[in-house]
Amino acid sequence: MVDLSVTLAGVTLKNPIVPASGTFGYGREFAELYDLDILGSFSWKGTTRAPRPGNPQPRIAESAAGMLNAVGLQNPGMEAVLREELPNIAKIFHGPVIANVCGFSLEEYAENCRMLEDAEQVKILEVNISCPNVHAGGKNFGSDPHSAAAVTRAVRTATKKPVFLKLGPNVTDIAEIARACEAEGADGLCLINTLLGMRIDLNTKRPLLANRTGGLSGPAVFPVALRMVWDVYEAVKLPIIGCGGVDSAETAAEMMLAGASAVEVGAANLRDPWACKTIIEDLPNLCERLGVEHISDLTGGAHHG
Amino acid sequence: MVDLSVTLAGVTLKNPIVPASGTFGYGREFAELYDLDILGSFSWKGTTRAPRPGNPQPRIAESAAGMLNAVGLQNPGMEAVLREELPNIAKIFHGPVIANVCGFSLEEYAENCRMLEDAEQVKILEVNISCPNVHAGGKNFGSDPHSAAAVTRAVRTATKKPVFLKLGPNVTDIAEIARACEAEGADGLCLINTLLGMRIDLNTKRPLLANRTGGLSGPAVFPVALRMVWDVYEAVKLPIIGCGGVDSAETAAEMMLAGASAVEVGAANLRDPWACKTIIEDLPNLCERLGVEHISDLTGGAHHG
Amino acid sequence: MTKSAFTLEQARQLTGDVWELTLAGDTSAVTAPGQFVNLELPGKFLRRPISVCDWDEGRLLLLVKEAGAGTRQLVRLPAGTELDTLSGLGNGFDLSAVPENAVLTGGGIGIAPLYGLAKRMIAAGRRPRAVLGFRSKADAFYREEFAALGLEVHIATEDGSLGTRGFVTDVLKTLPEGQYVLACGPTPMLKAVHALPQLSGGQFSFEARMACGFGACVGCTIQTKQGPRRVCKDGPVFQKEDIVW
Amino acid sequence: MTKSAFTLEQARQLTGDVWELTLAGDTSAVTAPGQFVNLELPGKFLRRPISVCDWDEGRLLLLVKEAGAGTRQLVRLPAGTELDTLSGLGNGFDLSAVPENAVLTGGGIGIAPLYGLAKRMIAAGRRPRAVLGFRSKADAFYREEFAALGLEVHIATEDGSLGTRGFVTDVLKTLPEGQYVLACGPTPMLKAVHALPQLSGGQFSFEARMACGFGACVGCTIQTKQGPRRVCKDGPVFQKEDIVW
Ligand SMILES: Cc1cc2nc3c(=O)[nH]c(=O)nc-3n(C[C@H](O)[C@H](O)[C@H](O)COP(=O)(O)OP(=O)(O)OC[C@H]3O[C@@H](n4cnc5c(N)ncnc54)[C@H](O)[C@@H]3O)c2cc1C
Ligand SMILES: Cc1cc2nc3c(=O)[nH]c(=O)nc-3n(C[C@H](O)[C@H](O)[C@H](O)COP(=O)(O)OP(=O)(O)OC[C@H]3O[C@@H](n4cnc5c(N)ncnc54)[C@H](O)[C@@H]3O)c2cc1C
Ligand SMILES: Cc1cc2nc3c(=O)[nH]c(=O)nc-3n(C[C@H](O)[C@H](O)[C@H](O)COP(=O)(O)O)c2cc1C
Ligand SMILES: Cc1cc2nc3c(=O)[nH]c(=O)nc-3n(C[C@H](O)[C@H](O)[C@H](O)COP(=O)(O)O)c2cc1C
Ligand code: FES
Ligand code: FES
Repeated sequence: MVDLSVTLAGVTLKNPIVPASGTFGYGREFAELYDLDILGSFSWKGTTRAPRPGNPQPRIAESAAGMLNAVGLQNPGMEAVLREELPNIAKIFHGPVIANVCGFSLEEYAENCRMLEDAEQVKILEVNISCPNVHAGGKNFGSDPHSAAAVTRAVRTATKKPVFLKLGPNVTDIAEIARACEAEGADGLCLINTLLGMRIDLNTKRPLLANRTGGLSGPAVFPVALRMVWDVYEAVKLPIIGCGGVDSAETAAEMMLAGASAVEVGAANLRDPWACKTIIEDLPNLCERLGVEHISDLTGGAHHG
Repeated sequence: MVDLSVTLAGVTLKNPIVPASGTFGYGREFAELYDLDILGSFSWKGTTRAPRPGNPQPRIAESAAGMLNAVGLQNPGMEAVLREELPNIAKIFHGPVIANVCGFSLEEYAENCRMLEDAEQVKILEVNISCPNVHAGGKNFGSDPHSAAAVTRAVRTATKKPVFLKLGPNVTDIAEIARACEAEGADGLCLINTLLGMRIDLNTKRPLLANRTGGLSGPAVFPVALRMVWDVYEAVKLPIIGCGGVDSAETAAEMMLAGASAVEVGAANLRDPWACKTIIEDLPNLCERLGVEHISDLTGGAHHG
Repeated sequence: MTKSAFTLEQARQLTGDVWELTLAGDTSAVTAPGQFVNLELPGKFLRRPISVCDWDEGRLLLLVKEAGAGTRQLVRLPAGTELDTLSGLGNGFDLSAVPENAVLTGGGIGIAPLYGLAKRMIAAGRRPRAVLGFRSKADAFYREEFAALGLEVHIATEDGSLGTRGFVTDVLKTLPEGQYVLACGPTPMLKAVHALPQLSGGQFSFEARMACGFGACVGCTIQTKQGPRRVCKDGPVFQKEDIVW
Repeated sequence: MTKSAFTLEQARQLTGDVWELTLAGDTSAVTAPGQFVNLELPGKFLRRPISVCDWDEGRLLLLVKEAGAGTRQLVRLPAGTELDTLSGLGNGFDLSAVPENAVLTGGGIGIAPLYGLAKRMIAAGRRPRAVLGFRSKADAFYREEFAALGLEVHIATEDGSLGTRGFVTDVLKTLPEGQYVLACGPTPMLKAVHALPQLSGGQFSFEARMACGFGACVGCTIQTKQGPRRVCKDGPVFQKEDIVW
């Protein structure tokens, strides 16, 4: 029997597989498909203080081995999530929940975290400072170490729950940003968010997405995500949730070997709604092949040996 | 009859399709396969002052819709290229050649450019400041605006030929770097080089590439390249050679609509040695479908309308 | 929703760019006309949403227009190809409150779901009429199939090569007030139909670029009077009253 | 080099993970044993290099070991599948200066090119011997095929379940000095064989991860006494004297 459990900043997940924010809603759609209790956790849709309608259509484009989304953080707002989603989550999932939290100001980030303080089931706050699809006056908070540090500081004092900063790949030096978050007391990091990309519609000769740019995700980005997880693992002591292009037990294992303690699966859920279930079912055999009894032994394994 | 010709900083190419540096050697292998004179130009393998053996094996890894290379600028050195490759190129290709020039210091860049001054057939110097596979004491020159500007200045004074700086995608703000090059007198820009990525070998549990990281290219990176070409087109007035993931006449057209005056094709040549020929053959029909008589009218077309 | 393999039995070309595909497989998840399936294609990351044109216990009928690389590939797959399919997606047309003689209004490939809809309405003893729009006579398809169901069919073509010259709205405009439409077609058509003074009510089937097709990603959301709604999960069919353009 | 479609005629399983594939197509570019083909696989970006085991005017014989996702897929493709193929890649074994009784030395899947090599040497009236290494008896393949060519075959298995216990080097070590080997197999085997005092000379076929397979990318370069050399274009076969480990 392989032990699939992993621990992230004191929170134990029964296995490392976590559906990524924005690809799993608040769990409702997937609860109709399989028993969510097989999951290590899930990261809910990025939630802001106020409801957001998101970007105009079209919001989705395809690319080779990947997709672009420009959803623009559509969500019902924190109050509606507390009122309507949290009680429903308690019914469909009984493990620890990761709350993906977004904001357009330091105050909003902090307030959103405070509002979740009494939400028992929320065990980790995943603070998204890297959404490429909202133009909050230029760059997002995750694109330089100072603003990343500022958000970390703001949320760190607002909550007692473990805080994981979610970093994006559209930066020159992700390790520098990771160190800035660590210095301000982050409990962990999640990476990567989507790569900024675009497509042009040859029929209209205009950008295909109404938002012009969108976030690239899916297997296409896996090597980039893996490299960033490696770099950040070398740079900080914090637990890392690896994310980006994972679509199989094998790619999940690569992520862990690069330094991830748990692995988020995003776009793969959209192509195959049962993707996380399949990955989880494949993990024990893969661990045997890799000769590990505790999957957590994979974490960072490629750095030494 | 569609007019496929394009002009880049005063240099006219019979069509916009240019095999990208590092995927076409110095033309020898492809000259055995088809008449190179169908090409707009070609960009030869990145050449340094001294010969370089390149990185240890393995240097190649695969990923979804793409590949990683860690060749590490293997090349015979500028003297051997002048002595052995240039005369051969004159036999197999009769159009303008783009010389991809690399260096590990400002002096080396300048000297390499000077050495090419008398090479009649070399019409454009493509100064590669973004190779992710050589660890010349940390970051490469292309990763911040100041060092990019410094290289531009150094080569600008060393040659009378048009100088195109080749920029990489592993940066927070490529437009800023483009502006720095423009300010120092660059005649054009080529983008993008490869995305820094890696893979781990599950059998050895170690990084697959001996160099650990490699450069990701191929269709997987196309949306990222397209977005960067768009951003740089908005930021500077210089002609842009668009590169990254192009594998068809359609994707070449998207590149031009985003702002490229010509289009480099890289990894696609490795998968299909006749890729550039096929793309060139498909362009006239595509132009008709798009309603353009001069393909150069596509350049930047998606920015207005 | 189910996920299962459907086997391509036959692909029949109907016009220059429209094909009829017959797929065999488990159709149990299809419960209403207007629902769709989401087909995985070799080498494509996203699935392709296609309306169910008609179905029985073991077969799906799809009408597919070549619109790009994926549909071009789909209609040319060899018979016997297995297609990984999400089936029974979306809410179809709601027939509970539809008047006796509703007007099925379709433009181009949008007529696909109206065929199965007409068949079921007629089987239930209702008397729908149909107004179908095409670019030209050469682009028209499924005329005999609709006629064979025994309902009144009006055709409009943009160039007048068949039926009324103009758009479906040019036919609908000639009808008295108080019409109820069940519409599917390109957005400009839906919008023009929606704006007709003749309409007392109706249901409109929308298209949107989709990532998942089952409600998870909110990629397909449109704004409605009820707030943001997912075309794939809350639609693709929306009530006239709820639609915002 | 040519690029053309080869049709998979048959895939025959030889051991738990080794298969023999027969492909039909234009083999005109294959001119020497030890050359290889580069196969495009559905959904994979890079082609897969596979040695030509044997060939005639219209057919290629390949031996393929399941080593990962691509080869797993390849050996299970249905008969009739067309494979886009770059054929006639690399320089094979150079038979001009090979002594009469050279020792063909192969480890595991590395024996593939040695079969066609043996066949041609024998047809040319030479008398090669073969030393073939496998992990165990269950992993051994092509014993009858080699035997049927009428040459002396020594087998070594790591567990001793067939032939000599140990590696091919354990067999070669028992030979007198002055041997000339034609070798193909995993790098550690090549290295061990290369180091044997028995060797007067030899040719060694190398493997490397390849992007193009035809010399364009220098992805497969190894360092030799002649300087950097591309395994795909300047090899895969290298002369003993030139090899640097
Ligand atoms: C609910 C629904 C029902 C549909 N029913 C049918 C039908 O019965 N018959 C039919 O022929 N077509 C139908 N379509 C449209 C069909 O999905 C697209 O034509 C098809 O996805 C285009 O794919 P492609 O690869 O050929 O084009 P590409 O342009 O290469 O596709 C690129 C991406 O854009 C998406 N896309 C492109 N055009 C559309 C579009 N019009 N709508 C949605 N996504 C698009 C593709 O799915 C893909 O993700 C329907 C669409 C929806 C949303
Ligand atoms: C000149 C040459 C001749 C060969 N001849 C044969 C043969 O006759 N029979 C046979 O079974 N195998 C042969 N191989 C090895 C074969 O190419 C690999 O086993 C195969 O590419 C693995 O692909 P995969 O998708 O199964 O593995 P994966 O590990 O999923 O492949 C991932 C990537 O790594 C490459 N790769 C992985 N292992 C190797 C390897 N050992 N050598 C080269 N590239 C590798 C793949 O080509 C692909 O690009 C040969 C290799 C070379 C270079
Ligand atoms: C449709 C969609 C919506 C997303 N929304 C969010 C979000 O709200 N918050 C967030 O932090 N990340 C969001 N992401 C990013 C994913 O969580 C993940 O970081 C990214 O997609 C890379 O993983 P993947 O390649 O497995 O998809 C979204 C991704 C997709 C595809
Ligand atoms: C094997 C290989 C070698 C490369 N060598 C160079 C090089 O020497 N100089 C350079 O500027 N770019 C080099 N590149 C980058 C390409 O020129 C190109 O910028 C990149 O691959 C993106 O284009 P693509 O996606 O079409 O391959 C190399 C790429 C590959 C795949
Ligand atoms: S396509 Fe994902 S919610 Fe509709
Ligand atoms: S694989 Fe490209 S040169 Fe050998």
